[in-house]
Amino acid sequence: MWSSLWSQIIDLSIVVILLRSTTPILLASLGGLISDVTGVTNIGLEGLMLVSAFTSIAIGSVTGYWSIGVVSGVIICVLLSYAMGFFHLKMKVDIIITGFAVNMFGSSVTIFLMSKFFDATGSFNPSGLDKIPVVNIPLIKDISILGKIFSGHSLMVWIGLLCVGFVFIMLYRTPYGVHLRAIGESPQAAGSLGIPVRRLQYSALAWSGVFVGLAGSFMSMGMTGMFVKDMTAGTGFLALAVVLLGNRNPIGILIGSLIFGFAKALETLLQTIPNSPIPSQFVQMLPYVVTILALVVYAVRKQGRQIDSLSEASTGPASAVAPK
Amino acid sequence: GGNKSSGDKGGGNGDGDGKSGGKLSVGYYVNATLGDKSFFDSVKRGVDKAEKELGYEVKTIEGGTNQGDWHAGIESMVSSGKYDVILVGTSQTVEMVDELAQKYPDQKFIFFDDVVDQPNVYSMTYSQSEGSFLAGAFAGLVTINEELEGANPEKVIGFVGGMDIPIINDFKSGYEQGAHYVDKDIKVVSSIIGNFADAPKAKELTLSQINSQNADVVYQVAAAAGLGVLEAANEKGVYSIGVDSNQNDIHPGSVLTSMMKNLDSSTFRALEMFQGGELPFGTHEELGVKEEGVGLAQDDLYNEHVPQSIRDQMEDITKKLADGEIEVKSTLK
Amino acid sequence: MNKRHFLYLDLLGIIGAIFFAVLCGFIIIFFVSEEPNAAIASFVLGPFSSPFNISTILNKATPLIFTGLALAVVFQTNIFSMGAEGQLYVGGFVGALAATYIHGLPATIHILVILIFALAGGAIFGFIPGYLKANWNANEVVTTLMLNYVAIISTSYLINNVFKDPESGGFARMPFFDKDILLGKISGTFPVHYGIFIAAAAVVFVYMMLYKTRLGYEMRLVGQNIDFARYGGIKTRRIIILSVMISGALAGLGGIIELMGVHGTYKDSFSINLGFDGIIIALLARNNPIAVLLAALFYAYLQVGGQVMQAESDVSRELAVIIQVLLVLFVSAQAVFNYLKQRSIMKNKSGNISGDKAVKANVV
Amino acid sequence: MAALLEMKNIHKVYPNGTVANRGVNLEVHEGEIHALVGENGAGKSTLMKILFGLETPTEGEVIFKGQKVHFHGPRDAISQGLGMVHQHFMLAPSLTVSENIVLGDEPRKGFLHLFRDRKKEKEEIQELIRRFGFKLNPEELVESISVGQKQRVEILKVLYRGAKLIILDEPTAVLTPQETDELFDSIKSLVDQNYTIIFITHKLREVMEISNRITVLKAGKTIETLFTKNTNQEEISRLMVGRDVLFRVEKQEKEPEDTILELRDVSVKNEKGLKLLNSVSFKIRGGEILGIAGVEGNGQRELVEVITGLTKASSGQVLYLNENILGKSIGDIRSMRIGHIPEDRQTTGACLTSTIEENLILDIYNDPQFRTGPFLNKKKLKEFARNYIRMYDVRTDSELALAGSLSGGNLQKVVIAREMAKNPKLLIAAQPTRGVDIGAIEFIHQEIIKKRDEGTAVLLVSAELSEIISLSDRIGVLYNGELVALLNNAEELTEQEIGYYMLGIKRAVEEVAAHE
Ligand SMILES: Nc1ncnc2c1ncn2[C@@H]1O[C@H](COP(=O)(O)OP(=O)(O)OP(=O)(O)O)[C@@H](O)[C@H]1O
Ligand SMILES: Nc1ncnc2c1ncn2[C@@H]1O[C@H](COP(=O)(O)OP(=O)(O)OP(=O)(O)O)[C@@H](O)[C@H]1O
Ligand SMILES: [Mg+2]
Ligand SMILES: [Mg+2]
Repeated sequence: MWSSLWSQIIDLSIVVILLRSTTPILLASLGGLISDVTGVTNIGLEGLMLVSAFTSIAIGSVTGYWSIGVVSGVIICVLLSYAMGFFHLKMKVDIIITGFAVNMFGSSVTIFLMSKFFDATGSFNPSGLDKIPVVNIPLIKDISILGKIFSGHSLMVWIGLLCVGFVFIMLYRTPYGVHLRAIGESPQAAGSLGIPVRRLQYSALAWSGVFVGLAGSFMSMGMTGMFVKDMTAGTGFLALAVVLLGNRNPIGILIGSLIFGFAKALETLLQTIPNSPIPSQFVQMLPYVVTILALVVYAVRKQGRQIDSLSEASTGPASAVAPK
Repeated sequence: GGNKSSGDKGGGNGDGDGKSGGKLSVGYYVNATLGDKSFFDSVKRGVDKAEKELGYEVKTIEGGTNQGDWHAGIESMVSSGKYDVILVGTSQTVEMVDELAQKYPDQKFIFFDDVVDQPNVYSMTYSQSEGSFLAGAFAGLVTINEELEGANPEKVIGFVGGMDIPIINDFKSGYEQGAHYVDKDIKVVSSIIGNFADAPKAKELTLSQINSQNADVVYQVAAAAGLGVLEAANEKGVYSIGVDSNQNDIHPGSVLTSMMKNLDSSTFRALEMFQGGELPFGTHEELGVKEEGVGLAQDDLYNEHVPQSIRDQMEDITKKLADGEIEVKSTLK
Repeated sequence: MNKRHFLYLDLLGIIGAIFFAVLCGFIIIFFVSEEPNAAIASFVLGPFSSPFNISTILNKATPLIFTGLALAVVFQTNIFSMGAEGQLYVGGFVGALAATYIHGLPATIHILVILIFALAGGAIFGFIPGYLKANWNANEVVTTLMLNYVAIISTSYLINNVFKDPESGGFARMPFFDKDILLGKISGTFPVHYGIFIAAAAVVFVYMMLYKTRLGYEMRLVGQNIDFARYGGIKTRRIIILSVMISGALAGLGGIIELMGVHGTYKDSFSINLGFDGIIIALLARNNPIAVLLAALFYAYLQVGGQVMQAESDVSRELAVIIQVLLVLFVSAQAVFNYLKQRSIMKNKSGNISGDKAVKANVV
Repeated sequence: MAALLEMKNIHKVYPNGTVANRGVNLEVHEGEIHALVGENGAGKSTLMKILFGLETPTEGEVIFKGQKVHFHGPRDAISQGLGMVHQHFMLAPSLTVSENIVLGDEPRKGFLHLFRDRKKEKEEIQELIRRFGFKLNPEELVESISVGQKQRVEILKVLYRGAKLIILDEPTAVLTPQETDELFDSIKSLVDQNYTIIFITHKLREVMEISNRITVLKAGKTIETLFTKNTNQEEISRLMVGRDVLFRVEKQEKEPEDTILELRDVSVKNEKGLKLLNSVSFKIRGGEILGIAGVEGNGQRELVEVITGLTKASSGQVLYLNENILGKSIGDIRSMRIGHIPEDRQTTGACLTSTIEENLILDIYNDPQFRTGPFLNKKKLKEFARNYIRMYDVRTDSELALAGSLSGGNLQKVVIAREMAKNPKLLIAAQPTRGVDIGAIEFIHQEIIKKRDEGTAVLLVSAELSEIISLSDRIGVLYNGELVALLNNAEELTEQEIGYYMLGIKRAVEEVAAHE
C-alpha cells in the first residue's frame, strides 16, 4: 500500500488535493482571524459558512451567474455578522453563545429555506449550475509538473491565497489594521485616542463575514455544485483551531491551514488505498491528531527556549548545595 | 429472502373507526432528520402517497439525530393517542418500540428496516445485502465493459460509505460479493467519509478513487453526502450507482442505476393493507429482490445508457437471486 | 442595593427577555404558520401539558446539568475547555464497559463501580488537555476541540469493531445492561429516571467544592488572576490539570448517567452536542453551579417546547430551533439586565447625590 | 491671566453607584502648571476623564476658551487641543513605540489614503523625539521597553497630536528621580512654548517644585485653590488629609539581631542567557531595614523574585535562617514567615476581581484552624477579614466588596494587612508606596518601622530615593544586576551620592567586600 501512496505523492496528486482542501479552511480562518484580532472570537464560522454556501448556490443557480451567487453569499454573511455584532456588542450577549447561536441558526435556516424555495429536503442539486470557474493558465498548463501545481485550480483557490496577502497588508500596512490590532490588545488604549472601538469591531465582524462567505460559496459552488444540509461538517471548527494555532497572523494562518489541508489530503489518499490495513477511523483522526501534535510542537518549542536557559539552574551549583 | 410469518393475522382497524373520525391517521416518526434523499425520505414518499391516494391523515415528526430524544419522542406520539398507526424504523429504535408496544398494547406500529417481535407490530425489513449484490454485479459488469466510453480496462470499482458501521458494511459486503460473482479479480476500493453530510469530502474521496486507483464506477452509500460521489463520477466522465431511491436522473448517463430500497412502495402497501384491515400484525416480512423490496432502478435512463449486454446479464442475475440460486451473505446475521 | 433586589431585577429581565423572544417567535410563526396561536401555545405551554412532557424536560436536563457543571468548573479556572463532548463519550464508554463486563457484584455496588469508572474515564481524558495547557501552555480550545474528534471517532471504532453486541443489527451498541443497574423510572406515568437526583447532588457537590473548600478557592483564584495565585504559592499547574480533570469527570458521569437512564446500553454516537450545549448552559449560568441547574432546565424546556410545537402544529423542526436560538440570545442579553440595574441605582441615587458612599465608608 | 479652562460644579455618579465628584470647581489659566492633589479616590482622575470626554458628567459644565463645550469622546477633546496621559498605561503592548504614538492619527498615503505612510511616520517620530529630547527607539515593541520609556511614549502620544492643554495623571508614580527630573525639564520647556499643564501627583515635593497653582480635592469636592509660592507642603497635606502629616519618619536606633537572610553569589539569567542578577551577596539581620536603590530595571525585580521563589536562580544560594531556600516552591517559602509586598499590586499583589476577604485570606485559608472538616470555616474567615480591615483602616463598605473597587491606597493597605498578618520574620517590600497618597504613605512607613522594631528583617526595594533614605538602616545599590554599593545609612549620605552609584558612575565594591 505504501508504494501506491508514495506514487501519488510523487505524481503531485497530493498537491492538488491539498490546495483544494486547504482553501475553505484558509478563507474561513482568515475571517476568524480578523475578528479575533479585535478581541471578538467568532465561533459562528460554521453557521456563517452554511448560510453562505446555501445563499450563493441558490442565487447563483437562479440567476445563472456564479459571480452573483458568490457576492450574495458574501453579503448575507456580512449581514449576519452585523447581527452577531448587534447581539454581542450591543446587547452584550456572550460571544461564545452568539457564535453557537449562529451555528444552530445557520444549520436550521438553510434547511428551512431550501424546503421553502426549492421544495428540497436536505440537499439542493441544481442542474446546469454556473460554477466558480477553473483557472487554466495557458502554456504552464501543458508543462507537466508546473501544470499540475499551478494550473487547473478553482479561481477561489487563488482568491484564497490572495486573501492572505490582502489581510496581511490590511492588518500591517494600513492604519485601519493597526487600529484593529490595537483594539484587540487594549480597547481602553484605542478608545482613549478616539478610535471608535465598537464600530471597528463591527467592521471586523463584517470582514469576517466576507471571508467566511467566500469559504462557504466555494464549498457549494466550487468544490461541489450542490448544497447539502450541514455540509460544512465541522470545517468552521477546524478553522477556529487554525485561527488559534496560527498565532493571530495571516502567515501563521496560511501555515496552519496548509498543515490541515495536508493532513486532509493524506487522509484522502490513505482512504483510497485498496485493502488498507488501517481502520478507517484511524485515518479519519489524522487531521485532528496532526493539529494537536503541531500545537504541542509549537508550544514546546516556545517553552523550550525558556527552559533551556533555565536548565543550568537545576543542575548548577545552587541545587548542588544541600540545605543545612 | 422470504416471508416468515411469526404470528397470526392481527386485527387491522380498517373499518374506519379511526381516532380522528372517519379518516385514518398515521404518525411517522423520523429518528433523524429528513432530507437524506434516501432512506427516510423514501418512507416519507410512501406516506405522502397514502395521504393523497388513501386519504390518510399524516403527521411527520423529525426526532433529530440525538438518540436520547427518540424514546420520549415516540412515546409522546403514542401517548397523545392521536394516531391509528405509528410508522417508525431502523435497528436503533428496536428496543424502544419493543418496550412501547408492550406498554401500549392497543397502539399499532408499522416498523421498517428491522424486526420488533410484538403482536401489535408489523415489521418489514429490506435486504440491503441482496440489493447491494445487484449493485456490485452491475459495477463489475460496467468496469469490464468495452462499449461504455467511461469504462477502462482496469478491474477496479469504488465504494464510498458514510460511516464505518455495521449497516454500511452490510451494503459493502453485498457489493463486493456481487462484483466477485461477476469476476473474481475485481478490486473494490472502499472509502469512508465519517459522517453523512460532508459532500465535499465525499467528492474528494471519489475523485481520488478515480484518479489514482482508476475506479470507473463508484457506489455510494452515504445519504446526502453521497451526492458528492455522484458529482465526482460525473465530472470525471465515469459512472456511479445511487442508493436508496432512484438517483438516476441526478446525472443522467453517469449515474447508471440506483440500488433502491423500495420503502416507499412497501410503506404504501402496508398502509393500504392496514386500511383494508388485513395487515398481519405480529409478523415480519423480509423484502428482498424477490419481493421487490430492493432492486436496481431500471428506468428509461437505465435503458438508454446501459448497454444491452449488461442489462441482459443483470436480468439473469436478478432472476437467479429471486429464485434463490444465488445466496447473498449478510454481515448483520 | 441588596442582593434580593438584584435577584428581582434579574427575574424581571428574564421575563422581559422571554417576552421579547416569544414576541419575535410569534412574528416568525405568524408568517409561516397557518395556526400561529396553536403553535405558540404548544411551544410555551406544551412542555407542561402532561406529566410525560415534564418528565421529558427533567430527563433531557440531566445530562445537560452534568456538562454544564463540567464547563462551569473549568471556566471558573479560566480555562476555555470545549472538551465536554469528548469527555462525555470517553466517560460513558468506560463506564459502559464496567457495566457490561463486570459481573457478580450486588447492584448498588456495581452501580457505584460503574460511576467511578465513568468518572475516571472522563477525568483521565481531561488530563490530556490539562497537562498540555499546564506544562506547555497549549491552547485548550484547540486541544479540546481536536480531542473531541479523537474521542468520538475512537469510541466509534471500538464499539463497531471490538465491543459490539452481535445482536445489535445495523447500528453498533454494547449488550444491554442488566435491568438492575439501570437508573429506574419514578413511575410509568412520570417516567423521570433517577439520574436527575444524581445531577442535583452533583450541583450541590460542585457548589460546595467551588465556594467552600480550599481547592475551590484556589481554582477560582487561578481563574481570576493567575499571577496572584502563583504569587500566593498556589501550585497553578496542578490546579489547572485538576480543574480540567474534575470537569472531565463530571462530563463522563453525565455520559454514563445518560446511558444508564435513557439508552440502557452504550450506543455509537449517543450524544449529539450534549457537551456543546453544556457550554451554552454554563455561560447562561455565568458559571454558577446553582444557576447551571436552572439554565439546564430552561434549555431542556426549550427543546421540549420545540418538539411539542413540531408535533402539534405545522411549524417545522427547523423553525422550532430558530425560535430556541432567539430565546437563548435574548435571555443572555446582559445589556437588558445592566440597563435595569443601572436605572434602579440611578433612581435611588439621584435623589441624594450628597448622601454619599465615601462618607459612609469612612464610618466603617 | 484669563481662564483657559473652567469646570463648574461637576458631579459624577458612576453606574455602580459610586459618587466620585460632588461639586468640583476647577479653573486653569493659560501657560500655567496647575497641580491637582488629593487623597486616593478623591476624584482627580474622574474629573480629568470628564474633561477629556471619556466620562460624561452627571451634572455641571465645562468651559474651554470661553465657550461651553461638550466633548462626546476623546476625539472631540483631542481636536480641541487637549491631551491626556492616563494614570495607567494606555498602550498596545504588541505594537511598536511608533505605532502606539501615531495610533488613530497616522500619516497616510496611497489610494484613498488607505495606507500607512511609514516613511513619514518614522520621520515625524524621530523629529518629535529629537525636539523633546527623549531617549526612545521607535521601532521597538512596547511590551519590551521599560516603564519609564512607556511613560515617555504616553507623553509623546499627547505631543504628537499637538495638544496645548496637557493632562498628566500621576506621570511620575513609576519614574525614577532621574527620569522625573528629565520629565520636569520637558514640562518646563513645554510651558515656555506656551503649553498648559494639569499635573496630578501624590508627591508634594514635586508639586512645590514645578506647579504655579494647586487645587486640592477631598472626597469629590474642591477644597481650595492656592498659589504655590504662598503655601507649603504642610498646609497642602492638612487640606488633603484633614490633619497634620509627618514627613520624616520617626525611627529609633536599634541594635540588629541575628542574620535572617543571606544571599551568596546569586545570579539570574533570562531566556537569552543574559545575566539580570549578577553574583549578588548580602546579609540582612533581624531588626534591620536594607534598602535597595537603583534605576528601575537593574535587577530589583529579579532580586525580589528569586528570594520569594517566583524566579529560578542560575547559581548561588539564598539562606533564610541558615537554610538554602533556593528551589523551594513559592508556597513553601510563603509559609516560612516570609512576607512579600510585590511591586505591582494591580496584577500580582491583589486579585481585583475577587473580594477583599478573598484577597486577605491568601495564606491562612490553608490553616487547619480556619476549617471545619473538609470545608473552609466561612465565619472565622469573615471575622479574620473584618478584623484586618478594621486594624488597617481599609475604607470599604464590606469585606465582600471587590478589591478592584478600592482606591490605590486602600488596595495597598489590603496587601500590607495580609502580609503583616503572617507576622513575618523577613519582609520584602517592593515599591510599597507607589501611587498612594501621603496619608497612606505615612501609615505604610509606620507599619514597616514597627515590624523592624519587632525584630523583622526588612528588604525594601524602592525607586523613591527619599523613601530609601528615610527608612533604611543600610542601603544597597543595584546597577546592571550587580550590587555596586552597600552603605551604612549615615547622616552624610546624600541622594546625590547614591545617584552616582545608581548610574554606574561610581562603585563601592571595596565597601561591599569589607562588609562581608
Ligand atoms: N469606572 C468607575 N466605576 C466606578 N467607580 C469608579 C470608576 N472609576 C473610579 N471610580 C471610583 O470613583 C472614586 C474616585 O476615583 P478617581 O479615580 O477619580 O480617584 P483619584 O482621585 O484619581 O484617586 P487616585 O489618587 O488613587 O488616582 C473612587 O472611589 C473610585 O473607586
Ligand atoms: N467599572 C468599575 N466598577 C468598579 N470599580 C471600578 C470600575 N472601573 C474602575 N474601577 C476602580 O476604580 C478605581 C479607579 O481609580 P483609578 O484607576 O483612577 O485610580 P486608583 O485605582 O484609585 O488609584 P491608583 O491607580 O493610584 O492605585 C480603580 O480602583 C478601579 O479598579
Ligand atoms: Mg474498469
Ligand atoms: Mg487617579
